[in-house]
Amino acid sequence: MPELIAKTALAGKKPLVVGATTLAEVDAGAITSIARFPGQGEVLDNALKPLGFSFPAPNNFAEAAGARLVWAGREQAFLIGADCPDLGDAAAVTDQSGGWVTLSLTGPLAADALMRYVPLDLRLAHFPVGRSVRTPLYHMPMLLMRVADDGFRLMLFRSMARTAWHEIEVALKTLAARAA
Amino acid sequence: MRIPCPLCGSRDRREFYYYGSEDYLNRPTDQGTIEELDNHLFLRHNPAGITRDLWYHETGCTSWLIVTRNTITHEVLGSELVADRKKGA
Amino acid sequence: MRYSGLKVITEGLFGNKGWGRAWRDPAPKAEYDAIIIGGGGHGLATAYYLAKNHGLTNIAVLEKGYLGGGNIGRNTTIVRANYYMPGNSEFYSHSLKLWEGLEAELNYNVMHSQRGQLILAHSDGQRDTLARRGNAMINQGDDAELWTREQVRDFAPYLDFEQTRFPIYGGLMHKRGGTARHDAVAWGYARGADRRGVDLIQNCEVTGIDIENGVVTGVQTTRGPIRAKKVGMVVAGRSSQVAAMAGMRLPIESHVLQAFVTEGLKPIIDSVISFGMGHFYISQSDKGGLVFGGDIDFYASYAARGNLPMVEHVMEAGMTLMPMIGRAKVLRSWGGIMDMTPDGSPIIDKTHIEGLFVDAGWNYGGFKAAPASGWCMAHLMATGQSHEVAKRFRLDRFRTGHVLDEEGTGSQHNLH
Amino acid sequence: MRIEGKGAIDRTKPVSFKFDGKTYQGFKGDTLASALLANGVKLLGRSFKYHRPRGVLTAGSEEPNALVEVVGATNQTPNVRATVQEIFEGLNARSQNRWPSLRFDLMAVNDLAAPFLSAGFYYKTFMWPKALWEGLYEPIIRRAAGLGSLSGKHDEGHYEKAFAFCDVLVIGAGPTGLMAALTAARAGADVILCEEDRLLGGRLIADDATLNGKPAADWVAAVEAELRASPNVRIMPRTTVTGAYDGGQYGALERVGLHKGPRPDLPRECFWRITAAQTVLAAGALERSIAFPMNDRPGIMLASAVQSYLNKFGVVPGRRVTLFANNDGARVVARQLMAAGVSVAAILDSRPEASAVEDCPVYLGAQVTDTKGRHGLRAISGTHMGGEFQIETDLLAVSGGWNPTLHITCHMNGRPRWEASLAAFVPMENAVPNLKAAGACNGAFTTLACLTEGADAARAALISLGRNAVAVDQPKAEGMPYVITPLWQVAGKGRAWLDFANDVTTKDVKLAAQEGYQSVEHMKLRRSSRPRLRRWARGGGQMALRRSAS
Repeated sequence: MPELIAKTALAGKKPLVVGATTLAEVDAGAITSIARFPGQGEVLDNALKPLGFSFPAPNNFAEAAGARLVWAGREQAFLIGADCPDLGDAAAVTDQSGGWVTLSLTGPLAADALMRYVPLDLRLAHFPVGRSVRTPLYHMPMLLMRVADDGFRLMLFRSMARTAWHEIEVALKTLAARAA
Repeated sequence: MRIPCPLCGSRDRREFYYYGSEDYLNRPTDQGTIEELDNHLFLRHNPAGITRDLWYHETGCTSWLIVTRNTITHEVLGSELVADRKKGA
Repeated sequence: MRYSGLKVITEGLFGNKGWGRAWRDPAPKAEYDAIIIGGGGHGLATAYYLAKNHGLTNIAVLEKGYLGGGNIGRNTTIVRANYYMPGNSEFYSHSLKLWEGLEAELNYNVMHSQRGQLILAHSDGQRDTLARRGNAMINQGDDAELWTREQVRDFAPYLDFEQTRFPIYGGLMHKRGGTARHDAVAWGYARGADRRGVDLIQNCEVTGIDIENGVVTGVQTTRGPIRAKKVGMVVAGRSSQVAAMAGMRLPIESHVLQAFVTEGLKPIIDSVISFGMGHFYISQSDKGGLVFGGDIDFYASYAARGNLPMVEHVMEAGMTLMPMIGRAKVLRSWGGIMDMTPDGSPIIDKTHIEGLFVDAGWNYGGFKAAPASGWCMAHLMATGQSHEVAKRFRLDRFRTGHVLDEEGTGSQHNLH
Repeated sequence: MRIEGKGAIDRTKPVSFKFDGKTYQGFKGDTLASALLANGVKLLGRSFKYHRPRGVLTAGSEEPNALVEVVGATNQTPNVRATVQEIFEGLNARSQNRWPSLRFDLMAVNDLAAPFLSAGFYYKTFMWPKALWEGLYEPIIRRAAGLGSLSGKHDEGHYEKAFAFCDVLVIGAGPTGLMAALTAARAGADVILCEEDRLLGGRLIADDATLNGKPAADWVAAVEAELRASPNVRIMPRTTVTGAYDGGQYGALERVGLHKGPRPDLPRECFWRITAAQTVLAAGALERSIAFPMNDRPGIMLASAVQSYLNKFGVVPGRRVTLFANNDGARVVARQLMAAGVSVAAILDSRPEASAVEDCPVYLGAQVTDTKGRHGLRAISGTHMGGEFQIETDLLAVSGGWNPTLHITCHMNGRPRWEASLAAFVPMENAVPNLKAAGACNGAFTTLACLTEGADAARAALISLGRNAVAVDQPKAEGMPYVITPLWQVAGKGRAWLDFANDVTTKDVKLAAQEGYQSVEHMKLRRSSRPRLRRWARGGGQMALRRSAS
């Protein structure tokens, strides 16, 4: 059987630069969903300890050694950029690496562009670095992280990659036209 | 309209899906009568005032919530996780 | 006083001083043969047909606010008979026939206008479904034409035929469908009932229903107790509260349904157009406003006002279907309180209390039903028997499994 | 007519535009209405039902008459208020609801048939034979009704939607709103300030008011500069807050590109969903007219609109102005007109006991009973305490008092309260959760009271937010009380319009009452008329209604 080559959802797409703001696809590497079983909190935290993580509090993510453990919903977290250790019976584990597109949006227009579509208060004081939320981008489910004062990481279903890119592109160009 | 999610905080109503009265959680047993099933599935108090209804945080954290609301003013008085209630029961 | 063109001219010549009251303003009597709770379209129609068809004139309509202040004044004025399921189709067919004679019947121009109603299909499967529905309508004795995409294009060239998500494959034209002037229907029935001796009592809220040994004996109101052997609850939007006065729980959940009208525009949309995929329907009023609506807001509500997500959804659906309306300005929006039943079909039935009747659960579609609802409710209250065309609108049909769940007629409040 | 040295327009930037095919010139900052009035154009539209000639009545979004179509390269926009549309190079507008032309409109025959087109006449006729309703009557009614037209072509315009959040939303940037925004901003709250106009200042600018003994524009400019320099403040001009929704959410429509003409990637409009923890409603008030016979001719305007055109645009749309009022406000307008060198024919004050000291004739106890001039006002006549008057005049400025712009407080079923001393409705308290009405929209009709209420409302909002207010200097302003004697209607032969937009006259309302449609809801539905009617019916109109109904 020939070996399949893994491609990201938008493989080959050049970053979009509008003014000083950049939209780009990111190859996030491995993405593993960890759904904690009831009463297994301590066991799970012990299993995650070698990676430098414990199960994240709601709406937060942590970084360690180039990997992220991101809260992704009730009793659920995504381990991104690292192989998942054996978690035994502490959690349901699924490999979702191919299921998502990851976008990076960075620059002065980033928050304003997102707030064209995201029904959430993204002002820095209310959505600081280290925050991760599940919220829609327009009608598309999304996992949104703030990775810098002016930088976001967006994860959307792979099938919606081009629509999401298009919407953000429209928002950036509109904002640029308003400023002109 | 804003709905307070116990996990996510105050969120826009558009992130949620409405599933009707809290009655729907109170499923009769296998031994129940037709009347009980009718009551569970179809009949509602449908109050003009304070109600408790089910919402699903669909594009958020995917929790099921019981939201206490006023159907006349749309004031939202509070919410709790269905999971917590089940744990408590 | 009879209304006529000649009368309008002679009155016009003499300063319009001779027009009398459209209806009296009587005080409630101590007892009536029958009481209708609710002075909306259905309640007034019920009273009118009780008097006209059954000779029952010692009756009163009790209205807590002003006549026609509920959903008869809060809808999108659509009249049609395009139902598929037996149980619904004969009822709405009957209603449409009543509409067609309503002006002559009431001596009141309710501006019933059979401009046609067009349902659009966006896939082969939907076209097949519309063909089946059209055949059912024809079998019922009503009219239906299956239109090709080109026929639709000739009729409504402003629709977006090329869009990729909901391309238009054709449509089902129901030529006898159309619109009517909503308030005029209430006023016409009110005037007709009043002329037959019915007491229309406004600002009279029912606060209790008197029941002795399982038999209704009258009602308590803010204007004192009133005795009656028969009481009809015709209070869409408040059905659960009024029924609760009789100790009943109904299969109803109340939701807000919003609608919108634009500023006046020269004629451009010639019929009712229904866009099922976006749950959007639109027509143009005689005054020129584009009148359109969408789906319920999807949460139990008695506020008679809605929220932005559904407003935006309706606007998006409108722009998807007919991008020209982007240049029109919305003048106002309103919300009606809808009785949503689990199967989307209404209830006209006796209750377990003798002499107490219920007419409720009209979901999205109460306006077009008003004449037949009044006709059948009057028949039921006068004879104790369900009318032939409304015999499936049973209160107990959920318990017995005889549901009437026609898609596109209502929400299923337990299956959202 | 332009007045030198007046107005917030840029006279170094002429702008050409078209109206009904003819090219005119205005200046950057003009609205279509101000530029046309400056060019001597008085006739801008035809009325809804009787197709009567109509001109500009107001200087804002409340305009019922001067509605036009704006024509683009590929599409057209109907029912654009000429009083809101800013001119830009190449703007092409045309009149609507007329055929074949604006000056000669055949449908004006309706006006002659007015006695037969009484309130609800259509419910009583057109029923026989049945087929003719759809075959004949309805198509005629439809063609005559409506105003502008859609092209039927797809709207290819670019539109935008956006979300925004803030601690304090301030709706309106007049004296109240500016004071509220400044107070909230200095305390460090995140503030969004929405203003429908392109300029901040509201009536401070339109009235050419004085603050701290200097032109109010100076204070407005200083406040605007401070707010613009504050990172916690977002100023949103050209943005109309359209609705209050649950949970502190507001809809707002921003005109982004409508004053610039089409440009790549620039949206025409943006619909904002603003979520605010606290809101100060500072939407001001709208002047109302008086229902006197033939009060709808081009050249009859609200006094405040005449003042706005003078002070914001340097335009006076007449050579010999008359004022008709039941309150003191019109006196100020007359003085400003005279100071600008405009001839004022007379002040007609309906109050018998009002002061008569002005540099022009003042008639007390005056009532206008007729007007002349089909396409533009020529003369008025009426009575006063000393007898009758007849005045040659081409601009009549009318003030019947002010109505608070309280609509948003009704969006959650709040019922306004009648305030007899103001002869107006004022907002119900707490009608919208976490919203406080302040200033003129709350019935405070002096600049001093507006400034105070604006600051107070912001302080209350800050307390609710758990923030400490910082002292803000309040400029010195006039506090002359608002004195009004209600005058709802002048009796006379001719029709007197209550609702210009729907062509509703006092007779229509009386007839509706006579037939038992007494609930204001019934009347407005029957006559298809809305808030103006409600106010009228609640006020003096109600007496008339009671009489005719009994």
